[in-house]
Amino acid sequence: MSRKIKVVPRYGSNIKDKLYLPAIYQGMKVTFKHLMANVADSNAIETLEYPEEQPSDITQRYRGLHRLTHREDESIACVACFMCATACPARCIFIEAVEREDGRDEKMPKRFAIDTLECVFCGYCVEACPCDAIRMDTGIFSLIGSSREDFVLEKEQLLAHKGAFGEEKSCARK
Amino acid sequence: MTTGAIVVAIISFVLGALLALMMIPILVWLERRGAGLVQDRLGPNRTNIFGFRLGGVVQSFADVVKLVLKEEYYPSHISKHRWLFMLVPSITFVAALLAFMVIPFADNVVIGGESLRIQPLPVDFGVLWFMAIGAIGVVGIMLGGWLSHNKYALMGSTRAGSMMIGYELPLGLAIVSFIITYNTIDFNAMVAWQSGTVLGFLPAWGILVQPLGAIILIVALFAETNRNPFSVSEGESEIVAGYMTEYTAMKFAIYFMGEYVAMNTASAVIITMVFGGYQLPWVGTVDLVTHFNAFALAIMAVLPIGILFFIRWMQKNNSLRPSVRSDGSREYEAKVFTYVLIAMTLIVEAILIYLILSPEAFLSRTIAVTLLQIAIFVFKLMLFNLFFILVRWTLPRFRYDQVQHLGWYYLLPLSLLNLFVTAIIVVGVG
Amino acid sequence: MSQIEIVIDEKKYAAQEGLLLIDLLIREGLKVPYFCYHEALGADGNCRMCMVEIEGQKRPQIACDTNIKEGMIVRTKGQMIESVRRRILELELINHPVDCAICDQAGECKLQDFYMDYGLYDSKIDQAEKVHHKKHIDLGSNVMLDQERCVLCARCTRFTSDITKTHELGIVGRGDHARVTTMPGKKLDNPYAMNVVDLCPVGALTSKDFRFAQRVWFLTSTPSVCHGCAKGCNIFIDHNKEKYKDERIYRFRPRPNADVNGYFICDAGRLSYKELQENRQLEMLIDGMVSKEDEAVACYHKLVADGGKIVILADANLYTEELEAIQKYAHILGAQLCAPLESYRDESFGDDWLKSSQRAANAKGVEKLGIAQILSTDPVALLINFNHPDGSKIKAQKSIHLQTHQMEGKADLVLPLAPFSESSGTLVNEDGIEQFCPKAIWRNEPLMSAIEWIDLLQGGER
Amino acid sequence: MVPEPFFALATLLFSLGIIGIVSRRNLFVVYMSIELMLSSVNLVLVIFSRLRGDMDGSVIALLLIGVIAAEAALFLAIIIHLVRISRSVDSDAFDELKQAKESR
Amino acid sequence: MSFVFSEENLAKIEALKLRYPSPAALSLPCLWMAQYQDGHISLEAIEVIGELIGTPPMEIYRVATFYTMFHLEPIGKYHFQLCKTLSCALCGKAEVLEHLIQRLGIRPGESSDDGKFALSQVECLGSCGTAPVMQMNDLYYENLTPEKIDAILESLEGEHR
Amino acid sequence: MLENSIFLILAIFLIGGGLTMVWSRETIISAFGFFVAMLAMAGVFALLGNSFLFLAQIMVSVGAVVVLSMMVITAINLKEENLPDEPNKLRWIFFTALIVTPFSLLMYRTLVSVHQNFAHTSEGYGSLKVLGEALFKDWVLSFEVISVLLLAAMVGAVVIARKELSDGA
Amino acid sequence: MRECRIVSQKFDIYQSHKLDIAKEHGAYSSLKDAFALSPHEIVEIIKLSGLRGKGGGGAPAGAKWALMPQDGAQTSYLAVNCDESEPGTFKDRQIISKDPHLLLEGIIITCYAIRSHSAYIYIRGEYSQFAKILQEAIDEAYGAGILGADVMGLGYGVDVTIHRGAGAYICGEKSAMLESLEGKRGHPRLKPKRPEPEWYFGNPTLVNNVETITTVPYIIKHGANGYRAYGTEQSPGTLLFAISGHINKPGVYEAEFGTPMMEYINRYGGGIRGGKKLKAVIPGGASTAVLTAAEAECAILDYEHMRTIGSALGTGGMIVMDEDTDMVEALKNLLEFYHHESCGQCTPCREGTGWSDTLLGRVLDGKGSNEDIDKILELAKTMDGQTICVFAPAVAIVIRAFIGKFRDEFEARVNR
Repeated sequence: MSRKIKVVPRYGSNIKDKLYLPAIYQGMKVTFKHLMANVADSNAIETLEYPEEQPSDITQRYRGLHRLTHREDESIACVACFMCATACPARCIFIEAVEREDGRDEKMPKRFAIDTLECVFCGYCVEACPCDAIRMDTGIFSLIGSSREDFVLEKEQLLAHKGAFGEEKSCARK
Repeated sequence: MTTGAIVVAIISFVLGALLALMMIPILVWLERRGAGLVQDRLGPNRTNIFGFRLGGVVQSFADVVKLVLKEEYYPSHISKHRWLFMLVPSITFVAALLAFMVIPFADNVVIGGESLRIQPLPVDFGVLWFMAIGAIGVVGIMLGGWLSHNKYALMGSTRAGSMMIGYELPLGLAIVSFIITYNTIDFNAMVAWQSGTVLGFLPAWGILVQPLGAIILIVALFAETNRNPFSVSEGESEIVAGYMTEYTAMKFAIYFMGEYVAMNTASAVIITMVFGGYQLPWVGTVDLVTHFNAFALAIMAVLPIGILFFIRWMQKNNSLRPSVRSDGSREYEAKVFTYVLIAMTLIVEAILIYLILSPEAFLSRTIAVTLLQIAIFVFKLMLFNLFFILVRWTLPRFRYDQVQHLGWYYLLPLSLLNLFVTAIIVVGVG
Repeated sequence: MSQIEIVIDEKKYAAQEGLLLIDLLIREGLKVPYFCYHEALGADGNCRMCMVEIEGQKRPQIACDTNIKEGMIVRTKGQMIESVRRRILELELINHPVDCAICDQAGECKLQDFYMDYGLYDSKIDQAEKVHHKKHIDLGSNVMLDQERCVLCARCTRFTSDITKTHELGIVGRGDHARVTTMPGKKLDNPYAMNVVDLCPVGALTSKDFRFAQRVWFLTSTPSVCHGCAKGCNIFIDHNKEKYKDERIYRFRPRPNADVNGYFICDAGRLSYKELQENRQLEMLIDGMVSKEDEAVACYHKLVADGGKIVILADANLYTEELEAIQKYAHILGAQLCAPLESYRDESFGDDWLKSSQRAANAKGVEKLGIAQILSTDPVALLINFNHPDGSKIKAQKSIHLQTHQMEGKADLVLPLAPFSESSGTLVNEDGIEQFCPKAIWRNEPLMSAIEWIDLLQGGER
Repeated sequence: MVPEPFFALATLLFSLGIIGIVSRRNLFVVYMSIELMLSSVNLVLVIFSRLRGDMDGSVIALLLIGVIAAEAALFLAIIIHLVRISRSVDSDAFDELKQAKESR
Repeated sequence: MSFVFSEENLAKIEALKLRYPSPAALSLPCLWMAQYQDGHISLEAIEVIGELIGTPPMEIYRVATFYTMFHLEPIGKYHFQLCKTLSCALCGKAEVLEHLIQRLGIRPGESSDDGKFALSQVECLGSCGTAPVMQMNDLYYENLTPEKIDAILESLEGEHR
Repeated sequence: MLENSIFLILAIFLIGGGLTMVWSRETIISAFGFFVAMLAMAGVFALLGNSFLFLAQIMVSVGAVVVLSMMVITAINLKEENLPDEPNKLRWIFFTALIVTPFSLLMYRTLVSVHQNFAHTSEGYGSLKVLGEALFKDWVLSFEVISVLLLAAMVGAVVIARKELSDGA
Repeated sequence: MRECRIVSQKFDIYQSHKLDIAKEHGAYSSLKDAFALSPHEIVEIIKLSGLRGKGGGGAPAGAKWALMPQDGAQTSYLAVNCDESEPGTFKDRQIISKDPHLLLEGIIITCYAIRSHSAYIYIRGEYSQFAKILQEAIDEAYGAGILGADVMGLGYGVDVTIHRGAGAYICGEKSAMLESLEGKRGHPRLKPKRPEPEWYFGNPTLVNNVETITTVPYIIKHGANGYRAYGTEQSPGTLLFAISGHINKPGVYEAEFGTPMMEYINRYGGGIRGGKKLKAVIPGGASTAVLTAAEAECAILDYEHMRTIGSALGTGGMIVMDEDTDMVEALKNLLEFYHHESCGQCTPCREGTGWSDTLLGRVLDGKGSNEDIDKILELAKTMDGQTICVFAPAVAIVIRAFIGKFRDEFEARVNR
């Protein structure tokens, strides 16, 4: 590891650095270079023409829209432990727990809703989940709705989301 | 006063108001588009009216509509002096606007033996006016920051105040040295002084005559307008948005516009004082008028070529990438603009031909020269505004202590030195 | 017993000779882990967690079985003692299912706390190797049992055998197959049964009523006094305000107070928070129609201006301060004030421990203030009833009801009254002990207490 | 030009300044009142300069503006110093040289 | 089905009550009697015992579950309890166990379908000198060999017949 | 006519600003009143045809004095609770006004009589050039004295307001 | 090594449990001598004799007796511990089945000495057929007026009651036994901080092993010095040593303290079965540390010496293991025993026995690792000295001895 440390020289000790002007000149040069090149041919800019062009390079670590995972038997993996709601800095996860009747566990969420308008997509909920029940690997980065209520994703919607990178089933609890 | 004088006064006033106010949306657009292009992005380019995007300028108008229609919102803790809270942004705005009003856009026109100033406020103490009125702007910022009852706003206003005090001195001293050099406090006379040459071949622009003074002037004006790299009074990274933190909607917009007007004013002052104002280098107003035909021919030759290049550039760039499916509106817009540009070029050519062919039309020529000078002024203004913008997207923001350090430790002594040297030279040379 | 000095962790402490060391440690706030010890139940010595080092003793000793002696030098910290605690804790968790995620105790669980304090080792056992018992057994009386989570501290069984003497719970089996249970076919059935939930240091016994309702770390505890009867048991109101919602009470917990209730409360009192939140009167009603505050005040003034004999009924559950205010108010109006206590008596409710047959929380306060207790039967012109349950028994031409909950019967003006959890004041319990209850619940749209209503109705500002 | 309204205005401003100095205890207000009085004097000077038609009055006014600036610098420095001492801008708070009363 | 102590046992209990400072001490003797009377200890028996000696039934139940020799469920008539502790294990318990399993057709811890036999492995029977050893109900069979097992089973079957 | 109305407006602003300044409890509002008054005063100078004084007034009184005061107010962060407690402010103002009124009348009379008693002599008022000449010819000593005064004030201000190094600043 | 028959004098006599036959051989002959002495004197004699408790601990019996209140203000009791469940030990069974009257004689003297009128014999549940023999002997004694309100007309009443346990090893622990005797679960009690008698329903109670009590008549008859004639200075007298396992003649043989172990094994036990080599000996019931063959060679059977070699004499029940024995399985067998028998009251024992069993099971199944072995040792550390009774420390001793002395075998299991 030690070899990877890059020592950055300290600037600002000699007169040239103190004058700032050469540095400003260099900076302006870069600025102008980009400006001129882009003015000359704005289509060469690699910015995505977003609605027409869709991003194709979303990685597994990209924090997209949330989803709730399933167990092997297609039942919900979440046990309503509230860890995500506790970890959530935006307090946008709303859970109501209820007794689980199928004998796989004791507890499950009756309601599990995420207010995506409040969500800051920090991924703490994913980190906090002891059951691997919530993930942000859907690759969905835009959510459109016509009212505030549309952005509150309920349990059924979250369960319906598919992971964008395979590995559908939750592995933590059987 | 003659009718001509009144007409000229009204026209120049309207022109000043237009230049100051219409520049705001354009500058906002320029800022965003410029930032985008500098940063390899596109910037605003989608908003349109019937498919006309004007390269994204329409976005600015949409912004204006948005800001005007936004809900007037007051933080609940601002209960006592709400009227003042609402009022103070306009102090900043009006001060900047008034300061702009003494800038000459063209040389005096002589109509009916009367020399008329093409200056919204036809006064002969433009520099002093600018200094006096320009200093008022900060009062609005400080009051606004205080009345916000917010620690960030307070810090922002304190910073604005102390920075204004810190940079007003070098600015004043630099201006004084220019006053000594030009021997006048009239902007118009200053521009006239700069139409000559120094050392025989260089245009006698302030930047060449008084390079140190010019740099101090430019730096101090950057600081006065709170533009990057001196934007410590709103420094988002430390104090949220400084004095504007609690301002919303139109109240915010007035501050915002005030900033752009101030920038525009600063650009105009810099141009007028050190970049020859509305003058073309080497070519004085008299030269223009006397050798009008030659210039007209030159313009007639250059303009179509320039327009042709522009049209080609526009057609190329006013389109989406081939990989993206387009609805054709951009191509349509380019086509329309092509026709408009060609038509305009033709009109200009026709007018020039008429002017060349009718030797008696002295007045028309004078007006044409004035228009040319206005065009040159606007062109320079835009260039300098662009410079302001590019500086913002190039340089990082100074730390607050660095700003103060620069002002007091470097600029003030340097400006004093400059004043001293200037005085010696002026007195010595005569 | 004489006062002596002992040294704990190189600091001197004064204590009575013969006091249990663990009592001293708890009193002085020194960190000592324990499961089986409880102030109300005494030492059992089975959890072996409260190990301390005592100078002169070769091995660490349990603090709950050590009496303080003069000159004792005790250490509760240090590597040795912490390693002992850690190793024993590891054993406590060997057969524990570690299902904190679904355990209601999580957050107030001793196992979790001690794991964070002393444990922090990696688990070396997997679920398959653990001894499995039954999970979620309904013990009755709102108590759920999970035998796997149990650490066999025997607090619950000692509670039923020593305190309630009902002997429902017991540890059966031997070795690591030992487990808490009731007799087959029998249920936990006594009016104090839910105290075992508080007693249980882990998640083995949980309340069915509170089950999965809320995680405890979201709850805020406010000290208060139970209004179930005149006993005045000290409680904690555990409440939480969820985002966008009104604040809600999730449970009552007993608050130790040696003078009143010791460590426990009865189940009826514990569950009384439900009634507190149901059927609430939240709107102002004029002739049954929802109305605004200024209309209600105007209506009040009209009703009072009509004249005639006014009777004010005051609820004996109101705080003393409120009763005083009502007394003054009655004096100003020239009205007859009464607060019949007989209406609250319920002989079937009381017992000789923590339940009193007088079910009005501030009955003693009413007596102290000298408020008349006779229910007038003469017809009157106007009745102003401050939440008294027998308001409808008075024959009145017009009536104003200030009530916390929706009631039967018609009234010309109904004003919502803040219940005890939403206002603050003093209660006098049946033994004459005055106890202050702070305001616990802050609604989004606060209701007014009797004092505030009286202020407003007399022309004050809200 | 009719000078009386100007005189009245100057007098009024001067009086206002006196009122401010006497009746207020806020050091800032006191200071600004002083400035106001100086300005009103300026006004009178300018009026007379105008009436006389020469620039002497104006020059004095100009010099007076310089005095105002000097005064501002000093006064504000003193205020800063006082505030730093006692965290107050109450002129009554700075009575340390006053003969002490028994109760103090 | 309710449980009643036989007259004889009741008399015994009354006699024993005199011997102990408190009747509570009688829980073990009473449980033994109940087990001998019924073959196992039913919950009713526990209730009856509790009433008899003035102890809460729960306490009796706890006692009954603590001691391994009390059977709360019905168990085979002939209960083979093979010692599995060290001495017996050293002296050939495994062989005997194999043989028993084979002969009875049940695993340790099970009862045969006809309710006649039950087999279990128990911890030290305190007869290590004569290992391997087995207890059949109250009787000890010592120095076991597969042949001896055969003999025992035959005699039992004969008795049964 | 136009001049009169302008004078009226300016006078209203002047008096209003002054009153606000004297009246307001909050220092920053006082400062705002002062700002308005100073601007209006500059306007009056302009009305009197003295353009340089107009600019100098704005530059110094507004650009320097007002800004500096506000700067100090914000820098020491003067809060509501630091303001002096003035329970009898209105009474004080009223009584002072009562006392000052005769003096003001006297002053006004004096000014008017002085005005009537001296002669209107030379012309050449108003232009910057004349002002400059007067300043640097007749009044050059005063000018220099004032500049020395300014310098002294500057040094003094720095000395007074400087934080002691031992304060740990 | 001489023949000594203090307790086992009548063992070889046919039907010695019958009263008349016992009487023929001198049963109850010491009673008169005893009742001639004052209780205090008897206690002094026992103290002098240096009689040590023979239930495994080896504590001086006299000191324990002396703790009993002598003023007679409180009812006191005698509890005879016959809950003989220690693997490898089967001596009490011999006494109650072959010479119950000697036990009863001892009980009467002891009761007299501690001023008790009631004695309980807590006998383990499995010994029902021996309990029956004992009961018959008691009935006979009652019939003959030896027990009851007036013992042999000597003016002192003693009642003896048999109390059957029901299969709980822990009830051999004296406080657990008393709990069981009180009709509760056999949970050991918290130990008092200073020496005091045990309490039975709040009454002072003497708890002694069967063999200890049985020795008493001999001491009364022959005096303290008569008893001290046997054994060593520190450990006077004899002990019923039991021997089992891979031995030719397993059984119970009385020998005096100080006998070399190998001599005992070879002479009484008849040597290792099948002529194999000795591998290990558990010297005194399963709860003592196992000895390797080398240690056994030089081991001498008395309390002090056994302690010096890191083991204990315990109950004297030796288990002999020959060279073919798998020590891992032997330890597993013992851990299963302890796992099964832990009462489950306090944590280290309840969970520690179970988990060490589980871990060793892993090792035995070949799924274990060296870490598991270390973990078992760590568990031993946890169990040692942190519990209410000595059950868990005993497990710790066993684990440490087995793994410490035969670690290579355990590691071979892991690595196989």
